[in-house]
Amino acid sequence: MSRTPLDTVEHAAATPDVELPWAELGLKKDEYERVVEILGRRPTGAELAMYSVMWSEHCSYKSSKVHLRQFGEKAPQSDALLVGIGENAGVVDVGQGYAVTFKVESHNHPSYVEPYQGAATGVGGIVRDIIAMGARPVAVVDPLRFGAADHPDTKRVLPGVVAGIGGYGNCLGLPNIGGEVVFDACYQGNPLVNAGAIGVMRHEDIHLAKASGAGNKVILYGARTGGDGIGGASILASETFDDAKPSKRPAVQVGDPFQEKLLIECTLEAFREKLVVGIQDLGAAGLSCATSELASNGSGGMTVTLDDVPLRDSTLSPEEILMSESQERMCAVVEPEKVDRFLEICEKWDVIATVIGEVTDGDRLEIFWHGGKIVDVDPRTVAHDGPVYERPYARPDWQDALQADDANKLPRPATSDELKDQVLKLVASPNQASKKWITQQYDHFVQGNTVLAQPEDSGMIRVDEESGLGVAIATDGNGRYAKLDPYTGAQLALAEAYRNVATTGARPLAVSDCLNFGSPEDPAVMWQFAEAVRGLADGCLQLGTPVTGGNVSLYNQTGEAAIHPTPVVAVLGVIDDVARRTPVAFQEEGQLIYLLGDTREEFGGSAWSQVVHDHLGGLPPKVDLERERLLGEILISASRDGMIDSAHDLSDGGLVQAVVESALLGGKGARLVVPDGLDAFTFLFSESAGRAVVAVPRSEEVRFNDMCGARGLPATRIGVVDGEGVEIQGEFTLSLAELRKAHEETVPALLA
Amino acid sequence: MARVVVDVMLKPEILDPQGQAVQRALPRLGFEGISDVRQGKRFELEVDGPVDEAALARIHDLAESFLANTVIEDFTVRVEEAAEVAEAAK
Amino acid sequence: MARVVVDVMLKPEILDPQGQAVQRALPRLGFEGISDVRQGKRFELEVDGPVDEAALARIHDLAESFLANTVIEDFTVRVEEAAEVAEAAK
Amino acid sequence: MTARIGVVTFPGSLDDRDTQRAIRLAGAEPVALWHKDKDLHQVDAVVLPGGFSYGDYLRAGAISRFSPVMESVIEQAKAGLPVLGICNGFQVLTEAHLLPGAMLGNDHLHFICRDQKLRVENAETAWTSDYRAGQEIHIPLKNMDGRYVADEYTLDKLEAEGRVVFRYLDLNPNGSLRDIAGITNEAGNVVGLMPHPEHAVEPLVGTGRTDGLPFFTSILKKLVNA
Ligand SMILES: Nc1ncnc2c1ncn2[C@@H]1O[C@H](COP(=O)(O)OP(=O)(O)O)[C@@H](O)[C@H]1O
Ligand SMILES: [Mg+2]
Repeated sequence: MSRTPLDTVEHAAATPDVELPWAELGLKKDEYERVVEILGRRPTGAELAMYSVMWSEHCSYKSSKVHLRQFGEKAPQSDALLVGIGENAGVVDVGQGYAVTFKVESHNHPSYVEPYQGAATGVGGIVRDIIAMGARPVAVVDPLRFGAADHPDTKRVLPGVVAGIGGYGNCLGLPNIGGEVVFDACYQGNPLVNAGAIGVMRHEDIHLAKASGAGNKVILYGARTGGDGIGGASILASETFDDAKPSKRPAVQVGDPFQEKLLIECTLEAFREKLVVGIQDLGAAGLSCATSELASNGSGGMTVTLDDVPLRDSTLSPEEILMSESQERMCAVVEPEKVDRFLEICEKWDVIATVIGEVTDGDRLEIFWHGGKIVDVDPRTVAHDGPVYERPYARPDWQDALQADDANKLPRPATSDELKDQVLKLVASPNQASKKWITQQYDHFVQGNTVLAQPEDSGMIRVDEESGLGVAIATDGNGRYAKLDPYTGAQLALAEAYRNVATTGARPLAVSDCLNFGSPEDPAVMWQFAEAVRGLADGCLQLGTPVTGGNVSLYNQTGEAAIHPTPVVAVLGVIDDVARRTPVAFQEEGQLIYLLGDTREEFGGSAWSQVVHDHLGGLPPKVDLERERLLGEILISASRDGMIDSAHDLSDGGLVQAVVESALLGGKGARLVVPDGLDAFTFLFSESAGRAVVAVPRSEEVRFNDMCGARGLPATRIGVVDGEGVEIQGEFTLSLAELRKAHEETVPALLA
Repeated sequence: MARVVVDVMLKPEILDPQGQAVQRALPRLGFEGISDVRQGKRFELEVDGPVDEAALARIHDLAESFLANTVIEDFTVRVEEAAEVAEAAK
Repeated sequence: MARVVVDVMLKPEILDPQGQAVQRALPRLGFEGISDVRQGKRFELEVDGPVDEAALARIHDLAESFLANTVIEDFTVRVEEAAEVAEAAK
Repeated sequence: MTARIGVVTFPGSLDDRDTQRAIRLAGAEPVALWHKDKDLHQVDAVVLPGGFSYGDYLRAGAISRFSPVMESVIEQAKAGLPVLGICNGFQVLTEAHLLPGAMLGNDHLHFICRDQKLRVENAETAWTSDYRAGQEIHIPLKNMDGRYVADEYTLDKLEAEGRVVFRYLDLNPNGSLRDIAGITNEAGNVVGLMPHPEHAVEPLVGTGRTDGLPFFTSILKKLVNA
């Protein structure tokens, strides 16, 4: 009954005229011809399966590669970078012998189709990247974007996504310490589910994805392989290649966080005993990816016997096994004499582990099935020599009109009452409202090292109990800004994440990103992408924070309508002693509130323009990265030297949003005075970058002022922590109760 | 009043971690001879009025659009006989 | 090989928020006339060998001690007829 | 001499290391116990920690309850060994029938993580003697299946015998009957609760409160003075 004859390498060489379904597998004609050229013959079905998945946009970055190179070319000199772009995740030195690895990834499309499982397996995937570097995962973050808050489909997608992220992350024992929730009609049908993870290790524990040392064994461990996510390969599995019946294989995977938890513990135990030479997680493209990457990054070749792969479904064809995206699997390279011990540890944790192959001293990746050789390739050609596209890009013709539609000219509130109403409307708007209903579905406390979690400006984790060493992370992105100007928008995302980290007292060290865009085949989208990458690379160079890795998600669009260009940036920082961290909440009545930075009339892309006028136009706020750096230094010094007791960065919603949040969190009000030279409206709603509000104990005021003065950072005393409400002198007062109701009732009312 | 039962199970090709966990525990509990366990959901709907073709068709729609996600799950709809109900209540 | 189905439902006196959530959503989805919804679990056990009295008794024990927590749940055990299996597979 | 307190690790336990840290901070010696090992290694008390043992598949605690280590825990708990079940540990204790009732999914159907206010109702158990009866404390709560249920007779009996150890205040976070957050067995040596005292032992992390430390000092005093 099996297909005869098996499509071996030999058979392929002897039957050059057999037509393969390369187009159905997503390859272009020239790509297929390139495969034939590389092999010097037609590929076998199994080889075609491997090339097609590895050369897909998702795995090969073929549209984005030419731009992403800038992250390397423009990388700032940084002593902190231990492992850069190209590995599963970047690694940074955080001192005292510790290294930290972190990365953000997308799971957008699956989360739309099956919100719970799509989001859950997104968390699972990013966590395996972290383990694969040798680190213990210590926290996750989840930047999310959904369609309009009141759209019925948002009510289907959001609760499922949140439950999935929580369901998986909570079950793994990873505290969720930050993220974003943004609503915008542009994400309708294309929600963005990005997930990030951080891991901690000692320097000497860093592991890389490479197979070296002839004779070393390749061990596949974790879940059995099933027919998950292999739509295309089923065509190859069918009786004849042209009998392309509809796939019965699911496009969505179901995650098993329990299995992943066992995988973490057993991998870490194997690391502790120094049993692992190289390691790779199985994510997109499954075994095709793991074997070709391990082999091409190492010194030798590799042979794999596919018959030895433990299966969940015995009917799977070899092509399907190679393409399967079954979750919770890892691949380790282990010296022969250590194999027994490795298998023992797996057994201890009830994890299935099987030797499936061996490192050779050749340079080929050879895969066998039922005794026949079905793959014989140079692994580099699969893993690294995918096509590279110079896709055409062009500034869209509507960009000028969009920028000319100046938000600064929108009608402003005419009276104090109107101003007050707009403040209430702002803090109650879905994007500015409290996300507690969502974030309380995540465990913040597990592992016992969470110093800061949402709704703080950055999440912070203690790394060393003795010294108090800690790391902080913040993720930010603003698709509205990026739509108005993708170059500036990307830099604003970077600036905001950088500022968020510094606001909590940590020193920003490095960057990861997740670039969410529409179709690269649209020159306008490609221009947005190119501009955003250029902006981010330039910005990272200027701030001295290298990009250590990230992820690109394209084709986020429905028909002609692309999402707003949405570069999400994660900044990682370090703090020498977490006892010095600065929280958002006002701590003590009587403390002086200072506004740091310059406030200009900048309303393009602002929350105010969206909430009050449903408007998007003009230019986003100006970026001044030198100012961001200076602001960061002041915030870090002030925290270290105990000059401030709370701090909050200013971003969407402007000053009033920040002050309301600090007041509500601390349960203490604020009395504010509009500073000279500003009108109340601009003071409250402007979104000028490079700003923060801090609360200074009276005893520290002179010292703090001197420091800001000496370094040339504008610091304006704008009020005092006091009372039961937020008062803008001469304008209005809103009680904390009123503000709390407005801020906290919106999201539950929409979703609960 | 009648009871309609909707059973929702993960498709056979989809991983069922719950069922697997149950199955793996069986030997420890001294149960042998069970080669596979799948765990799904059972919904019992109490329907006012007669359960005619039309009503069943509507419940079928409900199952398809809401009770199950047909990307990963299969479902069946059936009317529970009064006898069965009595039996189950025992 | 035969299939034995164990249905586990919360006891009637125990609050079933999942069932209630489904029921509350029905009017929004345009479904009227369903007066109550309860959600439980369905286990499908593939049994090697014949499902005789003895085998069923053992599965009954399994359900009682493990698949259900009888402090809060009731259960039923039944052999699924081949016909039913075929029907469900459609 | 200090007390040795065992902390069981089941597959899927999450707060085991945190519990060990809390025991250490209280001045006792934590001893790691493994679910496949029946031997309790002569510990003076046992904590079943929080987490998702076996993924909480089937029902929270249902599979762990049948592990080898639980055979010994059940046997020795009946003979008076102090046992504390936190969250998943509490679920294991009810599944093992060392404590009456059962735990069900939260009535709002969501996982919930919050700083929870509680009242200590019984300060005489092995694990609560460093509290005062009536004392109000804040302990982090984080779970999916935290709804305590039992029949009326059992609930009345628990109340009458003073075996409700903690009650939720201000907000019942999961629909637990009679706001019950924690209970004890008749002898007072076995205590289970949903909130996580091990996450309230250091001022710098978690919620920044230390209201959970008395759990661990209570048992230490009892064991050392015994
Ligand atoms: N999906 C989420 N998961 C975890 N934390 C979140 C999520 N969404 C928002 N948060 C947290 O809520 C707080 C407020 O979010 P946001 O307003 O986006 O912060 P900021 O403007 O400072 O970047 C932050 O602490 C953020 O980490
Ligand atoms: Mg912030």
